[in-house]
Amino acid sequence: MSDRSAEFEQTPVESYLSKEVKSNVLSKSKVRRAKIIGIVMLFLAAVVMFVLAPASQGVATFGLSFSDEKFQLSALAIPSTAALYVLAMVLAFLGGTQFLKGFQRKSTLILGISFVVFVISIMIWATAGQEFSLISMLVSTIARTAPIALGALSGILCERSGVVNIGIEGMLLGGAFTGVVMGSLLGGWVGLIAATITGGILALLLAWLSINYRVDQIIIGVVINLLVLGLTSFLTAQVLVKRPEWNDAPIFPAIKIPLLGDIPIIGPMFFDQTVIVYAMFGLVALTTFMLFRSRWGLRTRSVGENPKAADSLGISVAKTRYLAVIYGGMVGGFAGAWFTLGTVGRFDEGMTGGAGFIGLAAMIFGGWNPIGALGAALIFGFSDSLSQKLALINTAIPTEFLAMTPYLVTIVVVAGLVGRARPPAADGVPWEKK
Amino acid sequence: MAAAVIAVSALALAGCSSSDSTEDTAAATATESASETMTDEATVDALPGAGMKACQVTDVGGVDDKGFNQKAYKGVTDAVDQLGVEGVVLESQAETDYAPNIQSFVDQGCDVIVTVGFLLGDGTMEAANANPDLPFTIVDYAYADGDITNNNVLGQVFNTDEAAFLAGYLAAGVSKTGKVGTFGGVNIPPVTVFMDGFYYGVQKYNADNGTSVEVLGWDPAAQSGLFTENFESLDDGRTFAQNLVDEGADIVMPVAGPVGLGSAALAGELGTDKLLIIGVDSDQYNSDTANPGVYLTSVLKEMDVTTFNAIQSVVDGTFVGGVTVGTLENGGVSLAPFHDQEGAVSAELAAALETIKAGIIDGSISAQG
Amino acid sequence: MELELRGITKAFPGVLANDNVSLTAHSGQVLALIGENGAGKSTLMNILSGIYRPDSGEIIIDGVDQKFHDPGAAIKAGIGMVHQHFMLVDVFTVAENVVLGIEPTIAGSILNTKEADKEVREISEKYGLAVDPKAKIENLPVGIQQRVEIIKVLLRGAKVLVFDEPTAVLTPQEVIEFFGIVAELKSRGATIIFITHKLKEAIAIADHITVLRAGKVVGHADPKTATQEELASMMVGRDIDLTVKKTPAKPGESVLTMESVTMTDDLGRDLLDNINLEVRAGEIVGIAGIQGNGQTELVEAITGLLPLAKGTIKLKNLDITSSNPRQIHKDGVAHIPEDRNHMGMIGSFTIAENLVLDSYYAKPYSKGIQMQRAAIDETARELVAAYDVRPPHIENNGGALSGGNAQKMIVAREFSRDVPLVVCAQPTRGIDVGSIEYIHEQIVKKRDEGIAILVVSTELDEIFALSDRILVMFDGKIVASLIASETNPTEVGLYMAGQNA
Amino acid sequence: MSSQLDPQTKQDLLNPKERSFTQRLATAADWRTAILIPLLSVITALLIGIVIIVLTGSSFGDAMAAYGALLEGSVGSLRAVSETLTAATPLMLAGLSVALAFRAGLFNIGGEGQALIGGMFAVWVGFSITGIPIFIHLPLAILAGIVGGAIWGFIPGILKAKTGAHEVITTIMLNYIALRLVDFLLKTTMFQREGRNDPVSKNIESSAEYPAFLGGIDSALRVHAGLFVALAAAFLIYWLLFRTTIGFEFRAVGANPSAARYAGISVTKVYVMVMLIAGALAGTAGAGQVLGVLGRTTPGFTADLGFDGIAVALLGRSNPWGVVAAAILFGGLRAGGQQMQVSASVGIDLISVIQALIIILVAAPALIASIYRLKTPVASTQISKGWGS
Repeated sequence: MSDRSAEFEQTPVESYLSKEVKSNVLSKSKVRRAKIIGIVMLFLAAVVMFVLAPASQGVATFGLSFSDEKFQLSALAIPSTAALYVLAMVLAFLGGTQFLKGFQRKSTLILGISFVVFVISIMIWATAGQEFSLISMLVSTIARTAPIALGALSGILCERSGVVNIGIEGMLLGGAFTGVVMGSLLGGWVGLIAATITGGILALLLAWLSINYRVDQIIIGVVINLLVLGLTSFLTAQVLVKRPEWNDAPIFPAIKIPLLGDIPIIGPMFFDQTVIVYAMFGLVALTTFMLFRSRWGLRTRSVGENPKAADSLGISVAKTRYLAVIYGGMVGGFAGAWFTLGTVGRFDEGMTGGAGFIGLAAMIFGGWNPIGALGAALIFGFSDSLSQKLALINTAIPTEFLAMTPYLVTIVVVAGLVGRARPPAADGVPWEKK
Repeated sequence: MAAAVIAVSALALAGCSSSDSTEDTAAATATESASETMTDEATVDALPGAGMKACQVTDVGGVDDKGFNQKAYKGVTDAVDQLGVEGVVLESQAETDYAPNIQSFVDQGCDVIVTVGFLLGDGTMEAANANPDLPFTIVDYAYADGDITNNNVLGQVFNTDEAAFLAGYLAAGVSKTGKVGTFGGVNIPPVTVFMDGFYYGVQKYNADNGTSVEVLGWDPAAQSGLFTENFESLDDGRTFAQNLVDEGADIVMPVAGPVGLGSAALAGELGTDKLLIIGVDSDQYNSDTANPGVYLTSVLKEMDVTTFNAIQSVVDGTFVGGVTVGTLENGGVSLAPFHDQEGAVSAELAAALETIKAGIIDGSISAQG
Repeated sequence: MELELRGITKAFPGVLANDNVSLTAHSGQVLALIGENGAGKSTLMNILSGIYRPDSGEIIIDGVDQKFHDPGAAIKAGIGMVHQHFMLVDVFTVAENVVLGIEPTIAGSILNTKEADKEVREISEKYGLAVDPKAKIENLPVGIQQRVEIIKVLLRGAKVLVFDEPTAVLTPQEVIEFFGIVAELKSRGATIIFITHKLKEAIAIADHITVLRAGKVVGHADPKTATQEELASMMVGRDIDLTVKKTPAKPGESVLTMESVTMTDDLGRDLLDNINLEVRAGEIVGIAGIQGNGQTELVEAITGLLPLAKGTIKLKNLDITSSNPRQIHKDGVAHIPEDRNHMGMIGSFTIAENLVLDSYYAKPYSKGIQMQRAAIDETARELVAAYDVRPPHIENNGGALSGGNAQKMIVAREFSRDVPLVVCAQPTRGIDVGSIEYIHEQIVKKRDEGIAILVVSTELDEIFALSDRILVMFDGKIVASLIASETNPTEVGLYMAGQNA
Repeated sequence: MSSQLDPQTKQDLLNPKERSFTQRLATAADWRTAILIPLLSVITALLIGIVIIVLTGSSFGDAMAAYGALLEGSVGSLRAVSETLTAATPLMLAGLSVALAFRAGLFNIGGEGQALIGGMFAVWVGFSITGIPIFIHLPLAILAGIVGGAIWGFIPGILKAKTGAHEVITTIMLNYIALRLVDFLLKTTMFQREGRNDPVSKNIESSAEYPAFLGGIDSALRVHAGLFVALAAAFLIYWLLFRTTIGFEFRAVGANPSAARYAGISVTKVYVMVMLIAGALAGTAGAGQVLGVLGRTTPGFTADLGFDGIAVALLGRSNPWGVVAAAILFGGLRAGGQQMQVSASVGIDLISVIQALIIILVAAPALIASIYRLKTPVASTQISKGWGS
């Protein structure tokens, strides 16, 4: 049994399998997976119990309100050692149950919960005897989430129509660049529109080459990234350096929504943000609705799943893909504006720093679903913010390792937590019509 | 068709960049395009450096890094203006470029070669030893005895912590929240030396005044603190500053090149009653045209002056290798004026700063804690 | 509605797919269009449905010349196509698939799901095509999926319905049901074009038969008078014998034994449920069944591609239950996989490489890790000649072969090995009559050499042509074990539908 | 997928023409795809480069001067050729790494991290062992680079095999992790140079250096023996891919994983092996930079080598010899770009733009064919796969 089942469970589910088999992974491997998950959870419990708990003393204090808020919540003070032992027990209980009996279909959820418990343990351990502002971390999580979620959304729109977009990074950078130049010259709103258009133009390049010339979509994505990085660096050196006034755009300020903005915790997180962050939430909701409830969405998804079927019903595959890709590109360009107009008002070479790739990961992690991608982006935003806070309170972990957190989280999540997401069936397949 | 579309997107990216290329020489950054010759034809014969060539190799940060490359380059351009030398710069794209870039300057017959940063330490040493009669000067680097056979390299190092010490003292005195913060680009000595000085300056203020102002973001004992791990992401500059503000800091010193501009942008938005920024390297009141008002002061590291002096000594024929150390005493490092924030600094505090400065210069106060 | 095609010509690089084709179909009648694979039937229908544009020729509907620039135009003109491979989006619901392209909306853009469900229900009630509008396609059996396709075209007001090989995936009982649907459509005045290579069905259902060969119309026949043999020779261009000549089997020792073999999916459902079977040397055992009843899993269990939950599989006396595919291959199982293009060959590899696809690592094709080109090419040349693969250029890509020749290449590879057991899954699916004839002969020849052969086919004709014994699979179980000479298609068909279980 | 199209059509749809380089060269019609299209792509990209230079405010004369410098800096002198080859050497290896993975249907974006780790391994062996002769020390240091890269390639390979985690995501993340790890390691006593606080590693022993084989002519000729290692690697990968059972398995998995499984090939084992070898190649590239050019490591010393490798692999159409040619071209652009910076007022970032344009055009031969009115029917390259495989 061993030899064969080992081979099987490692192999991605292949398309040749008949439909009935497609969704099935055999139970033996499931059992083994359940055991492994159980062991992982028990390991986490052991870390908390034997490493973190003994090493902590004092009270960990987490601030829940900014000083200027209307309604103040008192800070959360947690006796670290006791709390850690309790959390270790919880982990051990969950892990033991998982190992012995398994949570079946809920085991992924339980594993997720275990990770959350573990992260909380780390936070308590690191903060023992000190304090930091939890609310600040949460607000920063939302801010850091925005470009990642928007980048992921850009990818989702393209890929739901069957066009792989790994040029998100380039679209972000391009949007950031034109956003700041036009923003400097003509004002923030014009900059925002220019950024959006830039993303659209880059997407047009992706659509044009992949649809009309059937160029490998991944190649075009790589090229868009290279091209935009090169062009923006070149133009920064050749033009912006000489004209610093072109690189000095107004910033969109945070707009506090009356009443809602005063709610403790929720208020500062969701109702005191810039227009770009609000737009991010709006676009996620809108895109979800459009994709799954509108005629446009049905057609776009049909083109991404089975372009032949769509074509046979008179839906133009090329036109549908063009539209979706350009819309996706515009979202990417808009997201790029966040880097300049949303935060600092100026451009610097390579300033997006890989956010597009993290967005790509969020897209896959979120199962090509806007809400899922937003959730994934929140995890990245959170791990990023958390690592910053931990660096600030001087944990024993070197900053380089703290800075790795988002990347490690991505790998763990993509490899372990979610299993395989199912991409649109025709994603990346060039459409050819005779 | 392809060309057309690509050109369109190129245009879009170029924004409004027209072919109008009149140089805005008044711009504070004063950076000309790479390798442009800056000899002023009219005065060429009048100045002592006419016919001589000063050449700079940057590290991977490039000449517009808003940090030491740019500052050193200002020394070169000053030499062009004041001494009449020809100034050339080469930007390095990768580690592998240093040696050939230096070599191509050697081949071009440069009279003095300026290199910048520890990354160029090895390359400069090799070139200097291969060309023992050619003067070199390297910013932010000093060689050990015996490294340079013919003593033809002038290392420029700076006791930045002395000026940062003053900045820390000042910040502690100005802070209303009793918390000040700092963060760095990467945890390396040219960065952390600022943070060290800043930290000890705050401690000094506490000792002198019986206060307990806290420093967030750097712990000199553990040599650990808050780092963006890059010198590019302006957004990090903003987020990190926000983070420090949320923890109660009202003055932040970012030591991360252009990343600090992100912090300044935040200060511009929050208002100077919430956040003041301390600039580094240059007087950022002058160079950050977007938010000049948010700078309490800047920790100046006069690499342009030392670089200019080195070039001048070559022009004069008085060049000597070795190490020049920029200190408060010789003006190599200093604290910039308070500019718009003059009002935030009380007369007593300003006076105390002068005393401290004198103390550092005469050695009675150590910037090393 | 009267449909007339006049002088339709369509060329692809290197192939004249349709050469001056003309035909006529009448309202309330069934026109059967028969021809071998590659005769140009599908090209013609793709032209009719607006997917391809003809190089020349006219499409005339009720006397009006039509030009279809896209499928939408054909649909508007009242032509509805039920493709052989369903044009359905697997992850969509029935209703979503049906209304795709003509979605009922609220405010012009928001899907009106209720309305869509209602439309589907109305059509399905009117024509007796029961389906659940909310079911997801990927969870439906093929017979129902076909109904969805029919509903799709009916909802679009199709007057001309084109069925491309509609019975290929259906059970005999489903075929009867399907014929009922066709009769219903006919009675409502629909014009029906029925593309098939199953002569029996054409004779049974059509009012008129048109025969295509090599892109041309080569004849017409009246189903009331025509015989299968006549049609077949018209189709192939020569006289052919539809029966496979074979002598009674002389079964020897037991070669393959499966005992209580069970395979489950992750939800614990049985894909294979307690399978017991035996194949002996020198006999052909046919596995009949509708696609998706466990045949794929059975074959992949034997060949080691899927793991078992329990049970044992033995090759002679060797337990191969937990061996990997490579080991089983070495132990002596040859396997013609059911899906040629996805599994049996690699299109971008040369014919020579494809001919050693599963034995490249063995002597004489490699020494150590170094492959031996000369030896491979030599074997390839021999096999190409011996199995009549055309064109016989071994350096060409396998993907450049026609379906029949590609299948011959695969047969050549698997039959050239000296093994005790051959597993043939759908050995002649989608290939031309000439190749079918040839491959059937080869299979019988192998049997006569004393090899044990397991044939899995959804084509009852093929099962009866080849098998000495017939096992019927339904829902992962073997529901009947019959002697071929003592049963008949009707009986087997009932088992296939699970009726006698 | 396979509806009843005519056989020819169906085959065309299902199986994009793909044959080996030698086979392609063998037929006259394919000469255009192999030589003419890339050539025209390069020319077109350079022409667009002129447009960009002029658009950003320089004169046409400046643009011409820049291209003159580009040519001079890449092939204008022995030194220029040496610089071109020095830059091409790591690109060959990084390109081979990506190309090999492409052949097996994997997209290795992780060359950067693999090169970083390989370089760190190599530098450690290079400085920590002393007093052994070059013919032992150098191979040992190269081997260390191979091992380091292989480890960093193994991680995404095993993750893909065991969990199905897509290699595009994991390799990108491992790049970032490697960068941070190098930052960290360079401050540990194990690596950091004695007596300095800068994040610079110790210098390697001269016995671990790739000999600069033209150093006798002029000490500034940096081209080093790593070039031969890269060429040998190209040969080895060519041999591996097209002459061995291992390569057969790699290509089978890349072209059709289902058929590969049917043929008894362990797809998961292939994934792991491919990533292992790809990592080793990238590791060799990083090691080569350390042993041949830098003599030490610093933060991010690989300078986007892994990403340039993707470009090189695409341009070289994933064929080992194509990769060598593409690497030399890009090496020339890089060396010439330096010269362009020295003697013309055009920023070196333009080179990246031109590189990107070349890849687009090479990948879209139909575009080039339509621009230049070529009659050859050309299929677009479909090297990589979507997320589905």
